[in-house]
Amino acid sequence: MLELRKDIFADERDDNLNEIGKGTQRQDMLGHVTGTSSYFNDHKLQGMLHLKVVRSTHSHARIRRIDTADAERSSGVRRIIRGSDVPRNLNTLLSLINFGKDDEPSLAVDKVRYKGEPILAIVADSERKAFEAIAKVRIDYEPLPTVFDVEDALKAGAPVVNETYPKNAFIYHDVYDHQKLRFGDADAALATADHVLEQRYQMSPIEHAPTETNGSIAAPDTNGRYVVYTSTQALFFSVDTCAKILDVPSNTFHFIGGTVGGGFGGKVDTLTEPLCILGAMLTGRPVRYVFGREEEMQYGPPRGAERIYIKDGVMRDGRVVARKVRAYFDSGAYTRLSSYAAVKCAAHLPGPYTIPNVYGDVYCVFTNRTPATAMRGFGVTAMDFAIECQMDKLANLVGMDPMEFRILNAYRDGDMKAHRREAKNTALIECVQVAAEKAKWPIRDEFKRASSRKDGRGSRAAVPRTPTDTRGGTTAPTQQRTTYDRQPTTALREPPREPPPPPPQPPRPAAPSHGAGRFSSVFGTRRR
Amino acid sequence: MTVTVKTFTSSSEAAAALSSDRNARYLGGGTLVMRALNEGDISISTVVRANDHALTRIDPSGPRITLGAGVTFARILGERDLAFLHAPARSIGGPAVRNMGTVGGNLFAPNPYGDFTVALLALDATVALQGGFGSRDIPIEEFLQSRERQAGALVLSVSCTRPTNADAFRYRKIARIKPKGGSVITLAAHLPISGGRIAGARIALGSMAPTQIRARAAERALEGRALDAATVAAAASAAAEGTSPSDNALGSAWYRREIVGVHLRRLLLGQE
Amino acid sequence: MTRHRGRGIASVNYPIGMNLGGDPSQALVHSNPSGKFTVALSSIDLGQGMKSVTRQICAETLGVPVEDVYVDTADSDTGPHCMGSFASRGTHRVGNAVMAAAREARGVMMEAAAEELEVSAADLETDGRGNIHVKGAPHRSISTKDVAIAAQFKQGKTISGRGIFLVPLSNVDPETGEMSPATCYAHACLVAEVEVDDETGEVTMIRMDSAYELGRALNPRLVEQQLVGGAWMGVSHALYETPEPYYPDPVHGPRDFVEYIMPGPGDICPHDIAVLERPAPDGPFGAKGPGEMCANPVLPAVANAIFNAVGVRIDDLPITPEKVLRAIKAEGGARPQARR
Amino acid sequence: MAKTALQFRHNGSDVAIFVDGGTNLLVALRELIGDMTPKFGCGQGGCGTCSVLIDGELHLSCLTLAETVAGRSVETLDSLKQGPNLHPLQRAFAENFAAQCGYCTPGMLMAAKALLDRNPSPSRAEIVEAISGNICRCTGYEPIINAILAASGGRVSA
Repeated sequence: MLELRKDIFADERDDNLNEIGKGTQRQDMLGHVTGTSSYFNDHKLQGMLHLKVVRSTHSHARIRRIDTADAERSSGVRRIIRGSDVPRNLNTLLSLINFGKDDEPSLAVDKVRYKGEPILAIVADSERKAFEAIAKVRIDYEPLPTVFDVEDALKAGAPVVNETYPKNAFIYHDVYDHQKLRFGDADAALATADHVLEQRYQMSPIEHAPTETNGSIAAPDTNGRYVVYTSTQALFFSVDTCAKILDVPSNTFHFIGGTVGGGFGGKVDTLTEPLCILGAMLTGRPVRYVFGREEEMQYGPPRGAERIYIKDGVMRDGRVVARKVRAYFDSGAYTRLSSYAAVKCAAHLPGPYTIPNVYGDVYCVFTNRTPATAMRGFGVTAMDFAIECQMDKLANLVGMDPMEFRILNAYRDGDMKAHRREAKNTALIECVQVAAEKAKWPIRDEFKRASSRKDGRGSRAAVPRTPTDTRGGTTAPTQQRTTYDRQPTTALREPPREPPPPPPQPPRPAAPSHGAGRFSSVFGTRRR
Repeated sequence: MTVTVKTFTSSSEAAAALSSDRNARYLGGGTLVMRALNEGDISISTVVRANDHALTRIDPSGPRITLGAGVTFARILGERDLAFLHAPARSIGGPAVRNMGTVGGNLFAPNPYGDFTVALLALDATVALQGGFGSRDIPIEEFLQSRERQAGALVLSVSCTRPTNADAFRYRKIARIKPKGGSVITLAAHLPISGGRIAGARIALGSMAPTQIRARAAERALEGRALDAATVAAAASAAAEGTSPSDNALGSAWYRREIVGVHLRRLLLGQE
Repeated sequence: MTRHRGRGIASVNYPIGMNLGGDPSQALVHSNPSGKFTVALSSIDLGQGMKSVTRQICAETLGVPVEDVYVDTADSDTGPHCMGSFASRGTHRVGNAVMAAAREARGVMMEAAAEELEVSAADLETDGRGNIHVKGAPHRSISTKDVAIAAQFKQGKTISGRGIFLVPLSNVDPETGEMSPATCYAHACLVAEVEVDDETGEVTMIRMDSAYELGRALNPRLVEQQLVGGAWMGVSHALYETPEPYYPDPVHGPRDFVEYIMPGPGDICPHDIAVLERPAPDGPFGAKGPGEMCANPVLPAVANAIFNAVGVRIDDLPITPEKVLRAIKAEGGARPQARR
Repeated sequence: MAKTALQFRHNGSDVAIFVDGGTNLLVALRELIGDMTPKFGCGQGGCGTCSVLIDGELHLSCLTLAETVAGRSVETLDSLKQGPNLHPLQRAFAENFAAQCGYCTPGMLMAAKALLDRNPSPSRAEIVEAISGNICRCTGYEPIINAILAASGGRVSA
C-alpha cells in the first residue's frame, strides 16, 4: 500500500496541476495485456539466419590454434566469423565518453580471459545447425594461471588478466590505481575517537535476470543501411559502439528498440549487436543473435562483486567523526562500466551523513571472471549495505537507538559533503521519521522535531584541512595508451608526476585506416 | 544432421528403436529432452515417442498401485485414491510443468530435480523396464544406482504398495523458494506401524547424494521402535550418515548435512 | 523456540543521473493537424514507465489532456539522442528534455491561437481539456484541434518543439575526489521485520515499512510499481541471488531459474510505503527518480533485522541460510537482541 | 530437409504448417504461424513466459514438441480478447498495474486463465500456486496476485 505524505514539504510544491500527480494508466498497458507490445524478437524476417558464439572453456588461456575446417563444412553453416573479421576488434564501452582504454575484443584472438569469452561467431540456417557446427570447432588452449580474488589480483606477481591494465587495476587520471576521496583528516580523527570499528563487507555478483534475454536482429535494409531490432537499454550508446567496432558511419544503422523485457542495467553493454550486424554484413541476410538463458546467467555481465572495508570513529554521544573506506569492484576480465561505478561510489561516501573526516580509496580490479556491468543501484548498492550495517553496529556500540543515531548524523541542507559540494534539497531525516511512524518504532521528541532544513550550514559547511597523498600512483607507464584516454582533469593543478610518454600503438589485426578526426553523431568529435 | 522424430503405437517398438540408436532419447513430458534440444544438445538426433495407452494408465485402487511412466503429476493430483502421492506430485514445478512432467521422466531427472522419485524410493517402488531384450521389473533403488546405464531402456511403469494409513507416509521438500523451488533436500519417510512399533522403516533423501538415496542409518534407528521423541532424535542424528551430498547453487554439502537431521526430526514429529 | 523475530532499519540517499562525460537527452514534440501531439524519443522503456511518465510531463506542459499525447520511443532515425535508460536518469533528464520541447511547442500553439482569437498570446491560457481561451473569458475559446488546423493550413506554422537537457561533464579531482556526481538526490528509510530459524538459518520476511522521498510522484501508480517491485528485488539481493554462490571461487554457477533463486510469489511480505515529495529544483515538476534507490535500503535493513532476531552479523551478501547457520553455531546459539 | 506436416486448432482456427524435426511449439507459433504473444524466456521450463493452453491445460510451449499438438487445440494470449473487448483478466491486470516491462504478462495471463477456468473463485494461496511457474522480475508479484483476485471477484489485499 502506498500513501502520499502531501503534508511534508508542502510549502515547496505546487500541487495544483492537471496531469502531474495523477495515477494515469500506462501508455503501454494495453499492448502488454494483449501481448501486442513489440519486443526486438517479435520481428519475423524472410530468410533469417541464426548466430551462436563459440565460448572459451577456460578462464584464462592462450589460444594456440583455432581449427574451423570441419565446422566450415558442417551442413547449414553460412559464415564463421573470427576476430580478424571484426574491423576494430578492441573496444571499451566508455571510450564513447573518452574514459578508459580499449581493452576488450568482440572475439578473442590470442588469449581468453574469462570462461565463456566469445572466440568465434557461427552464422547458420538454424540454431541447431549452428550448435552442430560449434561442436566441430577445435580450439587448442594453453591454460594460464588464474586469479579470482580482487585482493589477490592486486598483489605483486599476480597473473596479468588484461594486458591493457598490467597491474590488474583500472588507472584513474593516468596516475592512480584507484579513485581517491579525501575530506578532512580521517586518521587524526580516528586517533581521538571514543570508539573505532573496522569491518569487512562482501557482496557476491548479482545477475539481472530480465525475463527477456539479451538479443538483436540485424538485417540489410534498402540503400546500404542495416536495420537493427535490439533489446538495448541505451540506443545511441549501442549505435555508436557498433559504428566504432564495425568502422562505419553511425547513420549506416537504423536501430529500433524502446520496448524491452526488463533490463536493470544488463542491457547496456551492446553484447549482441556488433556481431549480429557483422553477420548480416557478411552474409547479406537477416541475422538473429539471442542469448540462451544459461548464457545470460553465466556469460551475460552481472552486477560485479564488491569488497568493502570500513573503519569508523564514533564518539560516546553518537557523532561519527571519521569514516575510512577501502573498496574493491570486481570488474571481471574487462572494464565495461565498473571504472565509472568506482567513481560514483567514491562520490557516494560517506553515505547520507555529515561526517567531518572522510577518506576513500576505491579500486576497479580485473579478475578472470565474466566482465561485470551496471545494475540497478550501480556503484551504490553494496556500499549502502556496508555503510548501513556499519551504522547499525555503531549505534549498538554507543547504545543509541538506530533511528535516532541516523537522524543525529544525517546530512542537512547547507552541509558540506565529502565530494565538496553543498548538500541541498535533503530529506533523509524526514524519511527516517516517517518510516519510524509507519513501523510504530518509538523515537524521542527531539528526534521527531529534527528537520533537514534546520541546523545544517555553519561549521558543517566548511571544507576542512585535508592532507593528500600519492599512494597508489603507478610507478611504470601503463603498457598501452590509446587515443581514447581521458584528458587529464588536473589542468589547473600541479600534476603529481609527468604523464608517461605514449608508447607505440600495438598492432591491430586487419584494422582499416581512419581519418585523423571523425565526428560522432552521438558524442561529438572524438580524438584519434 | 537434424532431429528425427519417431512415433510408435506400442511401447515395445519404441523400446526397440530406443535401444538400437545411441543418439535416441525417449520423449516423455518434454521437460528434459526438449530442454536439452533447446539448449543445443546435439547428442540427441532421434526423438522416440510412443502413443501406447498402457504408458498413461493409472491403476490406483488396489493395495498395490501402478503408474504408467507417461502419467503426469497433474493426473496424480486428480486421483483421490492417490492422496498419499499428492504432496510429492505438488512439489514438482509449477502447474504447467505438472501438466507435462511424467513419473517416468522424473526417474531420470538429475539433481536438483527428481523429487517425486524420492517418494517412490521410500515406498520401495518397482520399476518396469522394457529393453531391447524384453521387459523386466527392478527395484527402484537398483534402478537409480544403475541409471546411467538405463538410457537405452524404456520405463513402462512404476508400482508400489499403498501405505497402510495416511500417517505412515510423509514427504517434505525443503526449497528456498515458495511455492516452487528447487530442492535443497527432499525427504520422504514410510513408517508402517505394527503393534505400536515401526516395521519396515524407509527414509529416502533427495539432493543428499548423486542420486536419490535411502538413509539406512536413520532407518535402523527407527526400526522396531515406537515413533517417540527419543527415537526421532536418534533417527535425526543419524540422518546424514552414509550420505554424500554435493555443493550446488542451492546449498553446500556442509549445509545439507547440518540440516537434514533437523528436517527429518520436524517431518517425523509433524512440526512445521 | 527455534524461530525468532527481529527488526532492522536502513536509510539511504541516491544520486540521480550520471556525471561522467556529460549527461544529455533530447526530445522532439510536434502536433498533427488534429491537435494531437507526438513525442519522439530514442529513450528506452524497459518497464519503468518512460513512455508513460514523459507523456504526462508533455501533456502538463502543453496544457492538453494526456490522451492527446503519444510517446514514440527508441528509433534512431526519428528519435533524437538520449544517453539511455540507466543511472536513474530517465525521468529527470528525459523528462526535462520533453518539458523543454513541449514548452517550445506550446509557445507556437499559443501564438497560433492568439492569431485566430485576435488577442495577445500572453492573454491566453489552456484549460487542460483541449481548449485555449482568453484568461478570464472562457467563452472566447478555440480548440487545440482548430489551432492545429489553422497553424498548418492557414498560418504556415509548425506546432513543434525541440528540447535538450544537459548535465555537463563534471571533472573529478584525482587527489580529493572533488566532483559534482549528481544534481539531486532521492532518499529512503526502510524498516524490515524478519523471522529467523535458528536450526536451519532460514530467514522469512514478515513485513516492510518504508518512506521514500523522490522529489515528485509524477504518477503515483508508476511510483508504486517501482517501489514495490524494487523492494522485492532488494529482498532478493539480500537473501537469495548470485550467479556465483561460492564467490570468489567461480563454481556451481546457476544455469536456470531453479538454480538462480529469487523470491517467489509465496515469499513476499506486506510492504507499507509512504512517499515524500521534496521537489528537486532542477527536476521536471521537481521529480527525481525512484527506479534504482528503491532496492538499496532493503539489503542492510534485512541484515540488521537478522542481527536483532538472532544476534549474528552477516556481512556477506547474499545472506544465505548457510551463512546464518554458521554464524549462529559460531556464537554457540541464537542470541536474540532487545525486541523493537 | 524432412519436414512434418502438422495441423491443429490455433485460437479457434484450423492451421497447417510444416515443422522441422525437433521444433518446439513456441517456435512453431512464433515463426511459422506468426503469433508473437507467447515469449521466449529460457527454453528450459523455468520462466513460464511461453505458457499456452493445450486442450485447456496450461503447458510450456518451449518444452512441447510441436508435432504433439496435432489435432489438438492451442490457445495463446491472442485468444483472450473478444473483438475489441478485453477479457476480465486483461482488464484486471491493467487496472491493478500488474505489468511493467510486459514480457512475463502473456504467460501470467495464460496461467491465470488456466486457474480461473477451473476455479472461478480461488484463494490467494491458490493464485500464488497457479503463477508459481511464472517468473516476473519487475513487479514483486503483489500486483499480479491482486489482479487475479480482482478478476475472480476476490478481495484485493491492501
